[in-house]
Amino acid sequence: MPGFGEAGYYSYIGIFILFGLLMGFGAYITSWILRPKPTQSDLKLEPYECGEQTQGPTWIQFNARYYVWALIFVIFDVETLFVLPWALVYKTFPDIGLAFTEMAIFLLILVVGLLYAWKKDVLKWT
Amino acid sequence: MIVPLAHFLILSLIIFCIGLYGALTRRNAVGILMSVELMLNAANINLVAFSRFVSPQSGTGQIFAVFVMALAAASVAVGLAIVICIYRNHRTIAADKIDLMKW
Amino acid sequence: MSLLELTDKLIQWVSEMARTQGYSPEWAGFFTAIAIMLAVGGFVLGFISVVAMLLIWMERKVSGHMQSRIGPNRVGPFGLFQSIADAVKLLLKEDIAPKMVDKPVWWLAPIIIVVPAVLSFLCFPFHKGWIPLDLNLGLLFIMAIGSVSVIAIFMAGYGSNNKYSLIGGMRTVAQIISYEVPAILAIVPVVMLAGSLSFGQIIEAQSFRWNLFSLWGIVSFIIYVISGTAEINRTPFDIPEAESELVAGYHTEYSGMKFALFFVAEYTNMVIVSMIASAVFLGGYYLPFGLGASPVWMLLKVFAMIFLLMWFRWTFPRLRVDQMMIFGWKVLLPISFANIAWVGIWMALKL
Amino acid sequence: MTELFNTALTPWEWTQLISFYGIAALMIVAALMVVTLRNIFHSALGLAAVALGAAAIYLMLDAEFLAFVQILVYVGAVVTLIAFMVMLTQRASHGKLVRQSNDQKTISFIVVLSLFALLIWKIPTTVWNTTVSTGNLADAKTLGTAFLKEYIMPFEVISIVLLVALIGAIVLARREPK
Repeated sequence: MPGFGEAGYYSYIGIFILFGLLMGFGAYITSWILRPKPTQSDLKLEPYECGEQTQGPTWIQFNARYYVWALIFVIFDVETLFVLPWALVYKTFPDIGLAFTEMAIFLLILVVGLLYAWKKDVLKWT
Repeated sequence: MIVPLAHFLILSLIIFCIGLYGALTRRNAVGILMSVELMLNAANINLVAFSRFVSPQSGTGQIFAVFVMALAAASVAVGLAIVICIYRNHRTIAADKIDLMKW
Repeated sequence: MSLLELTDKLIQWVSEMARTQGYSPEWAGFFTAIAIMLAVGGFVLGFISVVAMLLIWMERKVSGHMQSRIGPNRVGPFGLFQSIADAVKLLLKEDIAPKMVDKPVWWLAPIIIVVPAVLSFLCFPFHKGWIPLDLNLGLLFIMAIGSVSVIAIFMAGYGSNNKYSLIGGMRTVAQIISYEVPAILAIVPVVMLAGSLSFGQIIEAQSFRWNLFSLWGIVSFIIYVISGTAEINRTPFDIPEAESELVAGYHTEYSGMKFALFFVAEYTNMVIVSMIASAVFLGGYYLPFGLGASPVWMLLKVFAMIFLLMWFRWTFPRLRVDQMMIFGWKVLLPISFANIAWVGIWMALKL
Repeated sequence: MTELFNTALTPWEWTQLISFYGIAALMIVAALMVVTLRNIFHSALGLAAVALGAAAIYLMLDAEFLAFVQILVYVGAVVTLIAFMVMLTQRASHGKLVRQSNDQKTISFIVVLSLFALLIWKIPTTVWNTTVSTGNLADAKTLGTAFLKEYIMPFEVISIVLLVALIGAIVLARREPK
């Protein structure tokens, strides 16, 4: 890398993270300096649930369907981890037929999983 | 590369030990799975560090790290599904309460 | 002259100067490099603030005109300073932290959602060679950084200790993750053809012919725009913050500057989605058929894409949750697989 | 160790050293959060922090692809999955689990400490067979080529592993409709 050198290349990311934090904390600090700070009444600090009294604990149990979606997502996210390096070399790889067949088998096996999920109706909202 | 290889290994060792301790002692089943993830992450740091210092051009360690990541994701998916199953049947996720197989 | 060459020359010049003055040239070069990074970062931060304010004004103006209203017109010419007035108002609001919130989590969530939004601008292709840092895997970088905001949304939903927030957060995350896979798969054909994930090289590959000018390009573009709209929770995919059901989704309990940070992040993400769509499918800073290149085209394309997203908002009614899930997994995902296969076969036959 | 500080370092090397130890310290703190915190959601956030730190370490080791994929898979997917799981079982996590650790605390601590002592003694004294890098380092394209050459079999097998994991997890997690 010209200019920054090997180590400087990634320092850029660090600098930008610092800028992001600066933006967040800067906003907090300016508003902390400028905003009025009245004493808060107890009623004002109730959770906002459209004026109703809060019923029961917030941290209720959720349906397992969220978990199943996240599960399918994890599997397909991991799949992209293998597809991207393959896509990078696909054009230049000498034996393009092999490259195509390999990925076709890989994706077909995963599509079987998708079809299974489809068949078992876990992709539905019920 | 100014940081020596040994320091990467020591970092990964510390995280591995923390993960191992968590996996052995946590009662919450989800916590145990998270500790296992910590151990796998530590192993990955090791693999990548060796890849960079020993065979920087072939990248063998990186390839193994990719496979470890895929397997970690698969294992956590199945592990959590088992936890859901246990939770449904026993209404608990405390690992030491699940002792039906002991007797 | 590109940004990197300029940096290189400046660093060399400063190092030479330091050498003649008897200082360490290495440290002088180091501080110059840091100063350049800080300058670029400052520029980007300014760019983000200006664009976010402009977009808030534009959103209100566009919605106004689409509904035969005028929109904001009191503060400044054409109501242009409306966003500044809004920002001042948010800045001066008192801070309400409801009791029972999970303090550290609730407090950190707005900051964590802003950092990835700023970080994504690291790869914003302003012009040929004028990309703050043209990472080799820039596209993957932005996709990866974007997924950090999922954690921030979870934190906001969980930390608020409010059922609306929690349900809204869960729905948002479910929606984002359902559409992330099609979004990544939509750009895979582009990567296959360009052989690179860096913005510079992907745009260079389109200097004559945009990726949009082909069947697979149109399909990929449509898939990407739909998934992008879903990922930034805009109508028709605004189930997570459906006002009529969930108050405001995961940021119900936030007020003042914390809410403003969520707002800025939302508009910044809109810019990023538009930027990726323009850079990857619409040729970035290039006009088609070698008619020229300029940063103006890049910005125009980004704003055209944003206008498209705003247009969607007033054209399509909100989808139901089940329709949204079915559309993501059963329609977009198979089409993107088929698209990859089609491009693969086409390339194998051609090469 | 000592020879490290006897040589004059360039500014970028200082940056690298300082950021390495800073990130390492943050990762260790986050890892301790994962295993000790009572609130399991906070532990999940600690895991996300460890994953981000590991990504930074990968960047430092010039494994760009791995770093970004780490964020995509761990922070974006695995931690999300765990967070959904936390939401699903939180009635059990809140309140009922008063004790966070089981009764093997002491013995586990001794086991872990002895493993740690052994390795911390062995690692610095071992001579590692390191090479100085010349020429191109491995990048994403190297990985892609390797997947198509030497590692073609594991590549296909991993898809079967993913398929089995998907089907198995769906079977386990899904409640049979009555």
